[in-house]
Amino acid sequence: MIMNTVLDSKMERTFDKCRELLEDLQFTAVREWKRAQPGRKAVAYFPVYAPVELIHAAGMLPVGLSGAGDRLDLQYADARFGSFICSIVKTTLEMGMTEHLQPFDGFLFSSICDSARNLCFVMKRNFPQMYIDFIHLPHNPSSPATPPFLAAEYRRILTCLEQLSGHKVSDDDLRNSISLYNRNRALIRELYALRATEPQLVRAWESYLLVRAGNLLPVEEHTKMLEDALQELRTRALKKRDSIRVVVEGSFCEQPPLVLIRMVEEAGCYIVGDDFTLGQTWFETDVPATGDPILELADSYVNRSVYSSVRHDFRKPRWTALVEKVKATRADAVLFLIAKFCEPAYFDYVPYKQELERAGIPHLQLEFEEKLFTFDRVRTEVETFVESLVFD
Amino acid sequence: MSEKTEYRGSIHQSQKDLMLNWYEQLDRAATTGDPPTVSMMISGNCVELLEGFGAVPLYPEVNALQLAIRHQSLDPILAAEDLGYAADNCAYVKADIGCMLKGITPTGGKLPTPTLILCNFVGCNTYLKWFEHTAKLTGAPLYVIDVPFMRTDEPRKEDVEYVVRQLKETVEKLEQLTRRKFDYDRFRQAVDCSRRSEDLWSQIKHLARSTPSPFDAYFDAITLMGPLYVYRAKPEGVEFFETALAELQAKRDAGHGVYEREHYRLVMEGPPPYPYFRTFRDMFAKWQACAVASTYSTVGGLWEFGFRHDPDHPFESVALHMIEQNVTNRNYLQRYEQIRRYVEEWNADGVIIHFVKSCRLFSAGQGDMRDYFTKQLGIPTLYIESDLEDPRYFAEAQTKNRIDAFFEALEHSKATALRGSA
Amino acid sequence: MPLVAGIDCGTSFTKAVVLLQENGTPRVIGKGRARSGVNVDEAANQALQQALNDAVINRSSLEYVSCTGFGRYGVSFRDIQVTEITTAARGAHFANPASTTILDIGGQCTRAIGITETGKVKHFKSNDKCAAGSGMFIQRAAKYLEVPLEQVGDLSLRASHPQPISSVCAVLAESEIINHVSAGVTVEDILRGIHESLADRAGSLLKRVEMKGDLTLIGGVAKQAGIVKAIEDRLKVRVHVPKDCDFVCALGAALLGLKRLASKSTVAAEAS
Amino acid sequence: MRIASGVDVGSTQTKAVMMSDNGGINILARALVDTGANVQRAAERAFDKCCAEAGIQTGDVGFVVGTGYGRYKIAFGNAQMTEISCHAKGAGFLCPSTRTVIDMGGQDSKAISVGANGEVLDFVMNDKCAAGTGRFLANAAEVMGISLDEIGPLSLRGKYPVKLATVCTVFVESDILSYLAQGKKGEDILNGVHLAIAKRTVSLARRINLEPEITMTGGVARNCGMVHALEEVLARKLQISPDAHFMGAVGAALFALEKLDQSFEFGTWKGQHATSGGH
Ligand SMILES: Nc1ncnc2c1ncn2[C@@H]1O[C@H](COP(=O)(O)OP(=O)(O)O)[C@@H](O)[C@H]1O
Ligand SMILES: Nc1ncnc2c1ncn2[C@@H]1O[C@H](COP(=O)(O)OP(=O)(O)O)[C@@H](O)[C@H]1O
Ligand code: SF4
Ligand code: SF4
Ligand code: SF4
Repeated sequence: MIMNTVLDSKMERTFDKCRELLEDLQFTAVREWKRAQPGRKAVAYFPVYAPVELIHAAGMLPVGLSGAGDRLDLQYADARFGSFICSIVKTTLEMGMTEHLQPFDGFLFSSICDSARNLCFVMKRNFPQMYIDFIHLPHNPSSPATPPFLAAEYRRILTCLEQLSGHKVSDDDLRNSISLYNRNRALIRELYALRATEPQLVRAWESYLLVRAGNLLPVEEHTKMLEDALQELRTRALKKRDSIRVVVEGSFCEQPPLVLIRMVEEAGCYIVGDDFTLGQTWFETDVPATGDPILELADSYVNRSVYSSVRHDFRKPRWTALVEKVKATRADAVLFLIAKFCEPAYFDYVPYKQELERAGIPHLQLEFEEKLFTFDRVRTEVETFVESLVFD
Repeated sequence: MSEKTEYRGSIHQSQKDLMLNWYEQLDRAATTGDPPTVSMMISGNCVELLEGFGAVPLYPEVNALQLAIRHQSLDPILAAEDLGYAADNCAYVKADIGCMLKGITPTGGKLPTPTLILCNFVGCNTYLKWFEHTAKLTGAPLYVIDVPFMRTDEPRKEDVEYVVRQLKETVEKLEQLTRRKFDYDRFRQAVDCSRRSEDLWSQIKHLARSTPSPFDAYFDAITLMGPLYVYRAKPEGVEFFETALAELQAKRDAGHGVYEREHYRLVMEGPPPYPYFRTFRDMFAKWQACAVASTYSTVGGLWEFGFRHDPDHPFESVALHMIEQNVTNRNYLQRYEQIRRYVEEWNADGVIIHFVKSCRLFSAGQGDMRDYFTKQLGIPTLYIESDLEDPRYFAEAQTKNRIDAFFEALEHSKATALRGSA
Repeated sequence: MPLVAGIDCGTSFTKAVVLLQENGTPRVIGKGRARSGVNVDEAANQALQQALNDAVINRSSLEYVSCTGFGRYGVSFRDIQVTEITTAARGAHFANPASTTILDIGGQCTRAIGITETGKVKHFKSNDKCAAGSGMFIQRAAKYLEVPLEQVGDLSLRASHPQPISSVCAVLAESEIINHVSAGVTVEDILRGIHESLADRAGSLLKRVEMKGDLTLIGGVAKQAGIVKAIEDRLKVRVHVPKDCDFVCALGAALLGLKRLASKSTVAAEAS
Repeated sequence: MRIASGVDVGSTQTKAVMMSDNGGINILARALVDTGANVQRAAERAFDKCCAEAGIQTGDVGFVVGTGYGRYKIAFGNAQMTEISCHAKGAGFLCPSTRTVIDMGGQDSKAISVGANGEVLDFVMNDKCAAGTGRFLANAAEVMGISLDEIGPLSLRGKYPVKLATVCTVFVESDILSYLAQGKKGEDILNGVHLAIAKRTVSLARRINLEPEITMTGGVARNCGMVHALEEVLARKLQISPDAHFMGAVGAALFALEKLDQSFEFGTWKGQHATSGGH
């Protein structure tokens, strides 16, 4: 595989920093943030659709946790969650049991799936000193009662967060947080757009690192990082490779190992679209920073959030959205990268597959676990898939 | 096994008759389009609302369950897996979808395409997928009642309002689809019937507090659960539960238990392995172990702790029932508490946790539950794994080994305690 | 007249073919085989040399070498590497253009592949890392039963009351085999039982690739007539075994080599 | 003097133990035979050998409890118990402080969590895949051309354990052969083999609560290489009784003694067990 040898050293440093952040199970960055601002707190959230704006507005640091990869041996969690449960649930609990979650004062879960939900309450029993809460994200977007219900739910959470931080949140605080995150998400959308148009300029694993860093950094800092990176990336002089263009679907929650993402690319794919932690954008467009901010946030989840297997909108099926995404990114194929035992992703594979076949879009299904470390088999499968598309 | 493990009274016959009658109505609906049918989940079902339209509930779970008990679930499961469903998807869904693909019904009768697919989402995210996929397959209209999960100790005012609002939208939807006017009085009467059925059901469950228990609150309770979901809102249902109570009360008063000598009293957590229902039951019968309470018998409603539907607040009480009063929509810690109360108030010796691979709602985290009961409360607890629908996950020898080892230990510690006190 | 080689570096054996294209028709003119062993490069060299000797040509006249199989990246003198799934599809399609489903049973891995009418891979499913259902299992059983590998197929054909193997693990299955032996079951019936359990496992893989029409069976195990019969009986499908069934991947690699060569020369022609 | 016996019919080896209770409980004799294809014969041979060893007549034995996977095939047994209960019971008797038992036998391994009276609190086992069992080690010994007794000591000498790509008992052979061909030392290969199994076993055992005072039982406990590898992975010392291999049989014999003890007549003992023998 031809790797570009003259990589901008500044870019390289940014990627290294991101990788360090993501691999650091001690959450040194979070600890330092707290040390630098005594009295302020950090609240973790389970991968997607968390109302980070609420945490931010309450003056705390929102941190997205996406498992522990292969960096933690399971000692306790296996006995609690047993077979047939995805890894992220177990590694998250394991982090708690091994004191890795110490820097966090709270933890938010939401109604994405049954395993994650039960995890919330198991955590509650095992870590009574932590504020742990569960957000009921609604599954009936068609009722006019839904946005007000979610707004009430957000207000309930906000009251708890205010108690935790000791900071009363005003509407202006919220609007300010919404604007900051809007800007951040807009940059990420820009990054994804760049990948779709000039895939040689930014590899998927690089973009992944940049985006995932946003889970762990204060939004202001991350926005700056993205701004700089976007500027640098555009000036890269890299040649187009002879690769097929694929959209990756199915890794919205548990994350594939970084090496696996690289391997997919090296086997001959440009990943022009993906759902790694839903690209951290969560909304298709900006959340209006006017009016009643809580209601706007709620309305945005109900009416403007990006599709995924853990969000149900019967007005526009996910499978239609996937086909549209393939067309919009001019992808040749879809690669289902599904976390082992992720039931929502398993279920959706069927209608996705049916619709892709109807639209004549080839696809390949792969399974991974975050602790995976040998990739020979996956590699053979991806290579075969690429070969079946390029050789005639 | 010569052990008589099952009580057979007149309630078993009337239960059969009731369920047969239900299947006949479904069959009629399939051929003539009348009565209207609404498919719905057992957990958090709102049959009372259907009464307002003279509509009949269609429970896909009951079909899946029947298939498994009749050892017919593997074929439809495989058919669904051929379509692309994973080995690790809930087999209830696979069996149901497989049936649809192959046109199978467990009773041989016909099943109608429902007038409305009403996804009463309570707790189980898989329901959403299930109904969404069924709607895609059949083209039937779909409406989701989003029921907020019990994330706080009490249901919130907003939760109830939200559900009531959606119930009313369901009424509108059904009025359009059935071209019938919603009969509010009939709805209220249905709610009142439910209240009475529930009261009787609750009394039945409390009979199991006697030693010996007159029935098995896991294996026998399942027989009584069909009428509870299909008929509780009808006078026939009330009548059925009156007979059942009288019969079991008489048995209790005569001091008759499930076994000649009831050696162990258990609380069961998790659904049973339907494909091996009999075999599984015998594994406990061998030890004369009787279930005095079970969480599975509360998937459709949790009435033994006092909740009743309320004809004075019909919509609100239906909403409350959906939110708060079924085990699937209650959080894990509430389930721990429920089991703890069973152990104490129903005077049990141990807890059996049956991990079913299909159902994350029930099973994800049951290891923590075991930890809580053994470590925190010091209650003997057995953890076994299989499945409620997929026969491939039942390892008979291993399960038997575990159960035997559990009772061997229980017997041993009982004996030691006895010797100590002598 | 382009001359190319295809080398399949399998887990048990390394197989090489030399292919000559005359008037647009490719033809195998030499074959070679070597034990894979530890050194992939060495085994590939050996197999290739054998094939060249077989074809009576010089190494220097080869224009292109494509490699496949699990050791494909280990061959230093390759021009291109392609996965064994792609090459199995190409080779099987060449051998039997009418069939769109392929089953490859090798030493450590069993694969089902669904292909298009032109020989492109559409779906595939493999089971590896577990010996149950692989050629290695048969090799060991043969050793136990003291039957030469070459005779396994014929013996199994002669079974009258096949004894099913219920264990899903090759090792535990061996205990079952011992029990059968001591219960007086014939070697023929045991071998057929093994072939049937292999056939059943293959069946579940084949379902995943939407099997249609006849099946092309390739890989070393295809040499055993008993497995062919077992698959036909159990899965109710007609099985076609190409001549030189274990060289199919090597052939497929060589065919793809020809293609690359052709496209390179057109590029060269356009450039000049 | 009351005499009772326990017979553990394992998949690989059959163990019999004779015990007496004379105020104090003593082991009178032990016997070990290969199970082979005829399970019933193996049980008889082990039992007879054990009687001979103890110098008693079969008629002197008051009660026989059978255990192990072939327990229902023991024609002369008075009762059967699961090997899980027996290993726990035996370990509780010989190593009273034990709270966890790791049993590695010929074709399966299990981990048992044990209470203060030697009762089973919880257990896990692998019995569908032979990866990481005694059989695996026996295969490895065969491929290396050495005896079972030698692999342990040899593996202890390894300093640079190799990494195995697979723990499948069948494929491990080719792995070992290729390492041998690469000129790796036998001790390093074996060291790697033992470590790989130890990791697998520990990850299985972690499904129960691995509490300190871990006792290892089963035939593989005789393999010092495996003991060492387990200790390394667990970062903890293991208790190994000299009777580790006989632990199941010891437990069964203890149960048999208790059944002899009339004052211990309780509950379902007789009715249940005597009739369930026909399964
Ligand atoms: N002459 C033969 N007769 C019967 N079976 C054979 C013969 N040669 C090889 N086999 C079978 O084929 C298997 C090897 O198949 P092969 O396709 O060469 O595997 P790989 O490509 O993985 O090296 C062996 O395990 C054995 O079971
Ligand atoms: N002397 C020995 N040294 C090392 N390992 C031994 C020895 N004797 C037996 N073993 C190991 O013990 C295994 C048999 O253990 P055992 O507990 O008897 O199994 P089972 O109860 O399943 O028959 C053998 O597979 C072997 O690996
Ligand atoms: S990976 Fe899938 S199953 Fe696991 S927590 Fe996330 S959404 Fe749930
Ligand atoms: S996951 Fe459980 S509750 Fe949900 S449909 Fe399946 S069996 Fe029912
Ligand atoms: S089941 Fe048997 S053959 Fe398969 S990996 Fe395990 S030991 Fe190997």
